[in-house]
Amino acid sequence: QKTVTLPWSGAITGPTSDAGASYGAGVEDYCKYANAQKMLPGITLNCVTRDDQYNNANTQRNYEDFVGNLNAPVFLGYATGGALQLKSVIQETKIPTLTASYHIGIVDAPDNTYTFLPVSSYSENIVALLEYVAKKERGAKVALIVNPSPFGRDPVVDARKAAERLGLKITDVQEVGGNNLDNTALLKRLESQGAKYIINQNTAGPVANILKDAKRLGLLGKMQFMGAHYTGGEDLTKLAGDAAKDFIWATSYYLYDEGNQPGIQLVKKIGAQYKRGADTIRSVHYTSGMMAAAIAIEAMKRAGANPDAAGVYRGLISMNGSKAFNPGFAVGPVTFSAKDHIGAESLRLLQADATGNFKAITGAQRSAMFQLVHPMK
Amino acid sequence: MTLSSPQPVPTPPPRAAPGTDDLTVNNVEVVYHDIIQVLRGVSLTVRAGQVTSLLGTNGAGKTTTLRAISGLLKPENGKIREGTITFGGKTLSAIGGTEVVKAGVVQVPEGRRVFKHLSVEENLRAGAILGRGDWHADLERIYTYFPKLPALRHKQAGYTSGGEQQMIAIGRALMAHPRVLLLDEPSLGLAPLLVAEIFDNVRRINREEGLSVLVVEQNANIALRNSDYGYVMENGRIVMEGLSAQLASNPDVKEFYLGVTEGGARKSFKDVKSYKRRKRWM
Amino acid sequence: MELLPQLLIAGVVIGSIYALAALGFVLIYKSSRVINFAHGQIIATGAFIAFALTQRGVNFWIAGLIAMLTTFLLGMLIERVFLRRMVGEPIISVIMVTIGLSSVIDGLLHLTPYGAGTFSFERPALLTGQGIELFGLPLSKTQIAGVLMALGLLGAFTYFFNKSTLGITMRAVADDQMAAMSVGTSVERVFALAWAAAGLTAAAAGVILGLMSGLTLGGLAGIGLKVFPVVILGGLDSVIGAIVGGMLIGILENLSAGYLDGIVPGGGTREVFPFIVLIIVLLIRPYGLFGTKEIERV
Amino acid sequence: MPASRFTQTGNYRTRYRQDQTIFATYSEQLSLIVLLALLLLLPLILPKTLLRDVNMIMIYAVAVIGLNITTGYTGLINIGQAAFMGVGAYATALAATRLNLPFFLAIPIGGLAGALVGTFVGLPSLRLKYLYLAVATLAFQIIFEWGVGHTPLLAQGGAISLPQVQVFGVKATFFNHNFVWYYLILPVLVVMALLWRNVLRTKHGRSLIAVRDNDRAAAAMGINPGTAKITAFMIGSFYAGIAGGLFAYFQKAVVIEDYGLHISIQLLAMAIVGGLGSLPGSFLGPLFIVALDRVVGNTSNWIGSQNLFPAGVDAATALRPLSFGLAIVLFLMFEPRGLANWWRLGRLYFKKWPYKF
Amino acid sequence: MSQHQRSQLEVQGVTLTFGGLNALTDVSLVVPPGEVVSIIGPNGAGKTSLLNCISGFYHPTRGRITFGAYDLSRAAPNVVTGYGIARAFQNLELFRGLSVVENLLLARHTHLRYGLLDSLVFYGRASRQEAENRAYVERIIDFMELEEHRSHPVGTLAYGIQKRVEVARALTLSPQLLLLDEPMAGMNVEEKEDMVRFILDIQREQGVTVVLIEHDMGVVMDISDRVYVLDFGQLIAGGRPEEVSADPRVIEAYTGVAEAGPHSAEQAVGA
Ligand SMILES: Nc1ncnc2c1ncn2[C@@H]1O[C@H](COP(=O)(O)OP(=O)(O)OP(=O)(O)O)[C@@H](O)[C@H]1O
Ligand SMILES: Nc1ncnc2c1ncn2[C@@H]1O[C@H](COP(=O)(O)OP(=O)(O)OP(=O)(O)O)[C@@H](O)[C@H]1O
Ligand SMILES: CC(C)C[C@H](N)C(=O)O
Ligand SMILES: [Mg+2]
Ligand SMILES: [Mg+2]
Repeated sequence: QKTVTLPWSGAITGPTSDAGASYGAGVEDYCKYANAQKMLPGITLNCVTRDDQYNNANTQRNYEDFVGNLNAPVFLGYATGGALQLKSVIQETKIPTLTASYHIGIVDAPDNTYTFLPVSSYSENIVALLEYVAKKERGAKVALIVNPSPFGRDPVVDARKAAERLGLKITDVQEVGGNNLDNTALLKRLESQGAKYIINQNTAGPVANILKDAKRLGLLGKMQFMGAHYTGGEDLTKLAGDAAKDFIWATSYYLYDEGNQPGIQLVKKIGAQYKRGADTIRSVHYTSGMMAAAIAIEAMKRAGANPDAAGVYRGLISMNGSKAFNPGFAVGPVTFSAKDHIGAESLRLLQADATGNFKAITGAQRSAMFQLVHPMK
Repeated sequence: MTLSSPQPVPTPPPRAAPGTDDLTVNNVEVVYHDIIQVLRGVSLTVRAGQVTSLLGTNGAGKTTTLRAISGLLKPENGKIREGTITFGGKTLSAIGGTEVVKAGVVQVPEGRRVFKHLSVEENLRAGAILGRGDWHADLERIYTYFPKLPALRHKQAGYTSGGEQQMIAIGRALMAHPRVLLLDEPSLGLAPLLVAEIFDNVRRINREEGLSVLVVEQNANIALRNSDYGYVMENGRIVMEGLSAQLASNPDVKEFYLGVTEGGARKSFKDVKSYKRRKRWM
Repeated sequence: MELLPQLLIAGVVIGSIYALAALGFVLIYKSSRVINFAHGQIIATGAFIAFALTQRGVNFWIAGLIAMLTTFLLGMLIERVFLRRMVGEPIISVIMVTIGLSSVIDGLLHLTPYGAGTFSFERPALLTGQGIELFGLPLSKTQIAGVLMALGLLGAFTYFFNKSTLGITMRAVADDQMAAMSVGTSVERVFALAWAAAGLTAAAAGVILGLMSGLTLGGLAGIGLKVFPVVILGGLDSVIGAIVGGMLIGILENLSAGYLDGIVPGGGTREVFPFIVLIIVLLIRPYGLFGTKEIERV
Repeated sequence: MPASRFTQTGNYRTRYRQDQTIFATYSEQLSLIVLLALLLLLPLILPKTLLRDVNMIMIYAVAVIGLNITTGYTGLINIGQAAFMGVGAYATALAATRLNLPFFLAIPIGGLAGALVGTFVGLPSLRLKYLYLAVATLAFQIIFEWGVGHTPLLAQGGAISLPQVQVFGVKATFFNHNFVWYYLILPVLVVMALLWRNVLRTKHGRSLIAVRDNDRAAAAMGINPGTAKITAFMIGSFYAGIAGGLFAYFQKAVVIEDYGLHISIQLLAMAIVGGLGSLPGSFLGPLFIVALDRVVGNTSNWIGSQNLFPAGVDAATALRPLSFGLAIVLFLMFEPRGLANWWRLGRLYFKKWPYKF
Repeated sequence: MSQHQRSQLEVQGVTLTFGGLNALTDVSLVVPPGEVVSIIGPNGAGKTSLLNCISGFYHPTRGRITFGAYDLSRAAPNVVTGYGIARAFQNLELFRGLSVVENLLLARHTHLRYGLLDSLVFYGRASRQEAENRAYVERIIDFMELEEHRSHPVGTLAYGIQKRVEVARALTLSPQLLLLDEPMAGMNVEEKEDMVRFILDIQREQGVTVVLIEHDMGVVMDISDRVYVLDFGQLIAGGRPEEVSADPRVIEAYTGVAEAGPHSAEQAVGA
């Protein structure tokens, strides 16, 4: 029996830990589950989830420990900053890496041979939303509101390119971070520009505040608010309450309420088995964590008896065509190749109803435009 | 110079046994920071209704004595290690500064320390013990003693002159209706006319209100002239005491504190005793 | 062109919340020359206490009052346990204690169910429904209540410091602790009272903020930092300054979001613009708009 | 001169020049040599991950010396030291990637950039005092973060990767990274510390302390308080810039999060726990805070895995702010002079050994 | 200490206004080199303000102050110090946390002529000059009889001792002109005698010019070569001590009694 380390480093505590804790739990639980199921014959996984408090230096320290001391053949990461900072090291050490951040820069050149995104990028989320807008209303005016950080700014370039091709007009790009207590000025200005679609790349908190102010200002009917993966879900409804109504959300994952999906059934089963709280199990981040772990373990499985880094890498890039991997957590299969480093590119748009439940308004789809504006080498 | 020299300490004149309204300091020792001993067994009495003066060289421990009485040692990291201080049946050395003021003993600190950013009137009001008495009436009372102050009532105290600040400081202390007033060098930095005026006022308050006063002074002349009884302190010890008039005629006090020669003539500063020192200046 | 008046009004609304939050800073500074970095955390504590109570069925208003009372006591306790020993230490040490405290309270709140995640108040009947409209700008009842509450408390404290004996005593203590002790003021009690009053206003600010933007630890505690430019602009020891500073920062933020953001690529100028104005104002008036100038006579 | 210069218990110096020496007795000189030898051998003894922590501690120590120069010695409260580090880091990154300069030139450029910006940011200190100045530095921190985010040249805060370095033919790889950088950081730290130690015993060092204690009196001594304050900012942010340059290489890439407000606060905490205005404190503070972080990190991992607390109660997250906060608060309450004071008392004890007093 | 070319201090028509209040009104006076010149007057008369104008802490609203070839009217305090003018403050402006030695070392700042780079390496110039200055400071400590206090933090010293440190520190600047603001406040007669002796020694042996503000008329009359009297910001008298003390305006505004020779009423002990 061989022991192989499956490591994750992320924000169990500190900033964004509300997402990170669930994500880490998903990684850990799925890893344990894989051991219990003897998914990897002859191999016991050493499931290590370590807190980095959303601090890059800690992420690096964990990485050095995982790769330098524990000989991990794969690295599961978390934040945008940590992943970007690690790129050259990942390239040097040739360790396949999957992060919770779906920042497209992580898989862009240079130093991108071993970096992978489990699901479609933030940029792709946004472009898909733009496509939706273009279909609904030709020449519509759109505004972007993004988080003041690399995480938030990431999709702006691609969004501008896509909007141009789609014949949409981006009237404004605004940075809004946490503690945005009052968004009157922002919304009033967007209104005066005639922006009808407001696309957010942010975390749920700032978006919720914007929605509440929009509701008070009577703008909810006039403007359609939308957002990428980390803007929506239960976090948003909890915060924004009825102001979240009609919010359109782009994500690649299935939601807890879709109990008929095998992935969600697995989430429920594993969650119950490892005694997670209801909030954790319901969280889309728990599902995402499982997804990352599942991809890594599948790649190990494909590497055979000796899942070293090179083997895992080969396992990952073999996931395409008939050998695509479909764990059922996301709406489409995970496909990787030497060129394609984005896993489940399929995504859906969902819209919140009056009770705050998100219901799919599109089927699983890929953004055609995204491939045009951001061709992957 | 030390006075604890061969010079015999004159026997204090007979005084009546201390009454309860006398403030008595009994064999007090004070240390700062647990190591620097400053007072080495100080005993003195402030008679009810009298003005008592305390003289001494720089660093003798006069201020420290007042702090010990008023409970203000603690903020300076000082402690009474030995001895007691009593007044009106209360042991002041065992209670905090706030209680000492309530017991009727109030100190006017060295260098006046008015509240610079407060107006003159606010300075006085800050002296009133919370929830006691009518501060309006007290204000008027203070203004009768210091008739210069009403005109300044709205001026920021930080911009008043030295003499005015001394009046504010004394007035502020009087707002608490003390029975013993502790004055630390009230003449410090004051022009001669004002020194006289301040002491006249102190004397007047002492007479009119029966207020006891313990005054620390470097200006021995005016202090001895305006007090009933006096102590001289050196190096943390009381080295001499007596009725003020007696002290004033003591030859040592005359030479070192009053600057008068044996013959009674004032020595000139011009021909000071350079002989006492080695000159090593360059 | 009705954008400008709308921006101004919105600025005043948010500004009065800033002012209310700033009031707690000023109260403490005014009596003890301590800058309290933990104020945001006390605000959060107050808000969560009120929230926890409403969760258990307590009426919103009563919950708010109890929260204010609790933070009143909490302020007193903090002073007693942590700050009292620091009297006479250098200012930077005292500041650092409050930074440490902010961290400690953060940790303690994480030990409650409210540390992570987001919550919102069940709005009381009085505050639901249509508010008013000014220059075409709808204002919710919560916002109006916030402004009234802020102005009321600020007015009360202005009066208190200028007219009441206790208020004067508190200023005296800030001016010269030793001299205040010499006239029998219990400096300890004054400090405790200042902290308690700050705690009380913090809970008020916390509840209003919670109503307006939901309850997250980060968001509520973050106000502690936001309020910094407010108090400095107004002058650290001035209640009036807190009001004016709060309003100014609120308005500046809105003006920059309303006009500058359209010009600067990427926008987000509201985060920095107030700070830039702040520095310019300070260079002209080094003690803020209403702060007391140190009297320096050599 | 006493018989033995090893166990000198009093001051037997006969010339003022001897009073200037830093390491006066043989025993002090000896222990210094032993210490240096130990430091040189340390990487051979230490496990790899700990070596990384030591490197971090040393980089922070450089920044904390700088912070002490402004805040500890000159009394100008600086809540923006991390931003000065950031200036150094970005300058170093640009020098290394755009100008293709080697690290031994790129890092000093970081220092100079820090000094330049620091001098500029220090200008308000000519007029502002105490907290008003503190807020000016806070404003700089915020403007810096915002500015980086709006500058495409700086990747808007995203990563700028630094090239691998090569020293005497040895290439720094993933596996010897900490090892190589240890021998690069250590001499920088030692030199930076000694330089400041020198300044401290001269008029320049004294004039900073004078300005802190009483700037009016300092002016009466012929010291220009403005110049002194600006100088303090300049030197202090030079140190920060060097630390930032080192950090950039050490982290292999520059991203904005590494230079945020919370890092500034953490640096302040290090300076205070170590002992404000103390050189040994500048080492002990980072050592303590990093060590605390490690211990707490492990403990909270353990707590998190134990399910000791009811759901919703995040004890693991709670632990770190709790311990960090308590450490600062307790230090300030019970040892306001910081670890440096323990250091001093410890040395005193050994100096006088075997006599207790 | 070298004998510089000896400069005369001239105050010409100086007016100083604080928001409407005239602290000084059209004050003109001269301080010839080598003399002891006293300035007296009631509290709040503007004596300290005048000193502040000379030493650069305040700048006159109108008028001019010159010291030899230097114009002091707009100069900053540190610049004025560089011209050889030293000052002891009325309200103790010491470095309270530093020891007596350190306080005095600071006063040597302008006499140490090495750059920041010398400081960084601390070799050669910096090291040598530091040692020389240390020796200088020790001589002053000796002269001012501060040996027993030399390494105490000045903040803990008794008021009177602090005053002496204040004077010692001014002296350490090796000035041509020494401005002393009530250096004897809070001292008894014997201590005042000591201080007088220090001042006279400085003046006689160094040729240092002394401007003295003092309320003790005994001291002022005995040691001054020249006395100026300020009242409400105006110069009301000036001249030799015995002239001034006989001036009725001075008596009315300040002393209250005629300074009739060595026996002043002030000095007489009433029982
Ligand atoms: N806070 C303190 N810490 C340490 N020592 C102190 C402190 N306060 C006073 N001392 C010391 O105590 C001694 C007596 O000081 P004190 O102030 O009582 O003298 P004093 O008689 O009032 O002198 P002066 O006339 O100069 O005011 C001095 O040697 C002084 O250095
Ligand atoms: N910085 C200042 N701002 C406003 N007014 C001032 C300032 N400095 C001094 N004054 C005012 O100028 C006048 C003269 O004060 P100054 O201190 O010069 O008097 P002085 O003659 O030295 O008195 P003393 O003998 O008490 O020291 C006073 O009315 C004082 O209030
Ligand atoms: C929760 C996250 C992985 C997203 C995060 N804001 C980031 O750094 O990109
Ligand atoms: Mg005294
Ligand atoms: Mg004066």
